[in-house]
Amino acid sequence: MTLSEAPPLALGNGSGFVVELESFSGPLDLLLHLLREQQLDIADIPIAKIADQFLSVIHDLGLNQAADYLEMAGRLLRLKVQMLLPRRGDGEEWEDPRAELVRRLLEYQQIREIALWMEQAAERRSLRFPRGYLPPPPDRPPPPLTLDVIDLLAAVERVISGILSPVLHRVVARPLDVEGATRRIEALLAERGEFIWTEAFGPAPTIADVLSVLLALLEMARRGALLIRQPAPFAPLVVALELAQPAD
Amino acid sequence: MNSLSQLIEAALFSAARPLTVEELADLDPDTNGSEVRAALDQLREHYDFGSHGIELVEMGGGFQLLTRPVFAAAIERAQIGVRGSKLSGAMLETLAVIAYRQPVGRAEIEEIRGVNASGVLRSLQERGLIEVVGRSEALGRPLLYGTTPMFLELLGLQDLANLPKAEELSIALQPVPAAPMDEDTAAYVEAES
Amino acid sequence: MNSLSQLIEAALFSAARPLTVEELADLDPDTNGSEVRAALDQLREHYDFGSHGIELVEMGGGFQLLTRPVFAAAIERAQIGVRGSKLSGAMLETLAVIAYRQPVGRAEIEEIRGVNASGVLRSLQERGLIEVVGRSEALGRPLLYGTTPMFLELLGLQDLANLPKAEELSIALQPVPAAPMDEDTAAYVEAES
Repeated sequence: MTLSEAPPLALGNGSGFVVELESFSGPLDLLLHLLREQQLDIADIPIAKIADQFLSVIHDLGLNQAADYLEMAGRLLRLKVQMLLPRRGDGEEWEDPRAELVRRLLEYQQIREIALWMEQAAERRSLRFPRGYLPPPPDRPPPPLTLDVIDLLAAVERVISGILSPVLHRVVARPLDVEGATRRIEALLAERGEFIWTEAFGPAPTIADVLSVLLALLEMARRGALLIRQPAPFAPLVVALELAQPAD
Repeated sequence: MNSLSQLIEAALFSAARPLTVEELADLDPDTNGSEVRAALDQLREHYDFGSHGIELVEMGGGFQLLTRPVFAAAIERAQIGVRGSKLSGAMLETLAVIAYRQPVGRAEIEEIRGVNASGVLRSLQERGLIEVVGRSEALGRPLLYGTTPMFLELLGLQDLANLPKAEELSIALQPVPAAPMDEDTAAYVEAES
Repeated sequence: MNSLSQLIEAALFSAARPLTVEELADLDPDTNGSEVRAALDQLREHYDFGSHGIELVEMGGGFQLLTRPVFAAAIERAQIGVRGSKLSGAMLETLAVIAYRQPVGRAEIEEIRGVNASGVLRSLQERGLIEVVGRSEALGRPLLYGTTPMFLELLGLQDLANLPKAEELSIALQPVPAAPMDEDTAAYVEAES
């Protein structure tokens, strides 16, 4: 039987169980072990009891698979609460909230049985030795490769279908011309004393141009060389000479 | 034995891995698959009835010469041959899921076993027991895994059909009878999956 | 053959080296050197007179089973003993990306395939299917790869233009979609490439 190799659970003196967790290959394995030790029916699991036992066992759990065990603990606690909810008395058939857990346990038990069968098959196989001695490979060119266009095209299709987004972003550093923008702003201020900030871009601005102007404006404002105003919400920013426009 | 049987014997001996009928037929331009099969039969009979320490075994989709199991203990004791290392429980369980569900993705393996599978999958791939056989159409296009011929070789199986059938297992996987769900349970099951 | 001969046959078969009479005698606590020698004689006679593809050879102070030299040429020609040389899925996919995007750097290959490519690139280089064709101007000046004449030879193509056009594929493996550029950007992109 699949669980026969698991160690016996020693029921501790009130403090819970003493379990070697390396012996379990996961929370379902541990759960099956608890059920089997107490000869409980998988189809009718006393959830409240098993949830408490499970929690007390993983209390001393090593860290390697803790997340998986904790997730199972959470499921058990949720089931425990659901089992406490009053059943509807309207005659409708009651859906057992444990059904999903039972299905998973049965499925896992089946996998365990197959794994045991495979272990025995591998054991039988390992009693037959292949030929041990292999002469060093002769000195000759590597064997011809087998490759054809069909294979390659299939690979191309696989590659293409694996691309989640065909857009490749290219992030590049581009020098911003803050000095040039500063000169343009100074010229505009000298000429007019006040202007809308987008006028500093020139025709057909690039993002780099806009950023250059913005940086130049902020730097000049910091130095007190100009003042930036927004006359109304969403209105364009107005740039003015600091001296001409005293702060409010 | 005829000369084709001798040639096949020499080839199987030097390959030290299972050889398919096609590979063996390549040995001689004047032969074909059915002649190779006949020669293999002759070779198998020779080893079976000539009281030999080795025998011809069909596995992993091919044929291989192997020592008889009865001599394993003595060979191991004299430290002449070494048996391969055993697979861990986690590896065996993961192999079991893949063998029966292939092609199968990591999420399904983890759902069945209840534990994270990435480390085990890597180890099994490194040992050449499983391989990526495609990608799922599901979100994120996860990789799908399948078993390799080396997996069959490890278990000494001819092909996957030699694995035990689900109905031969003592625990049958019974579908849980589907009853109409109330809202609560439906929400729970949904959160669960 | 007697049972000691069978045991010795299995041991010689599974050993990775010639075995001495002393080592063979260790196989069975109830035997001795002269019995082992007699069993070896029986084994040698069996292989010599039973028309076999393998034979018992005494060398290096020990005994070893080896294929008969007469079969060496056929085995070598059929390339048995060398593992299959089909390209893996990962290799094919990487080759596909390089064939259509060359010259192309590792980062771009990895971005398209979603996995680390260093091992696959090395294997493809060792097999002579791709080569380094230059260095990118990008940060770190990464190597750029392209396909070799051997790649064309393998596919039986005259040149790369014989590969199916990207637009003939169901979904085109197209270059990065070019957005309308202003003069500034065009000049910038030129400097970049």
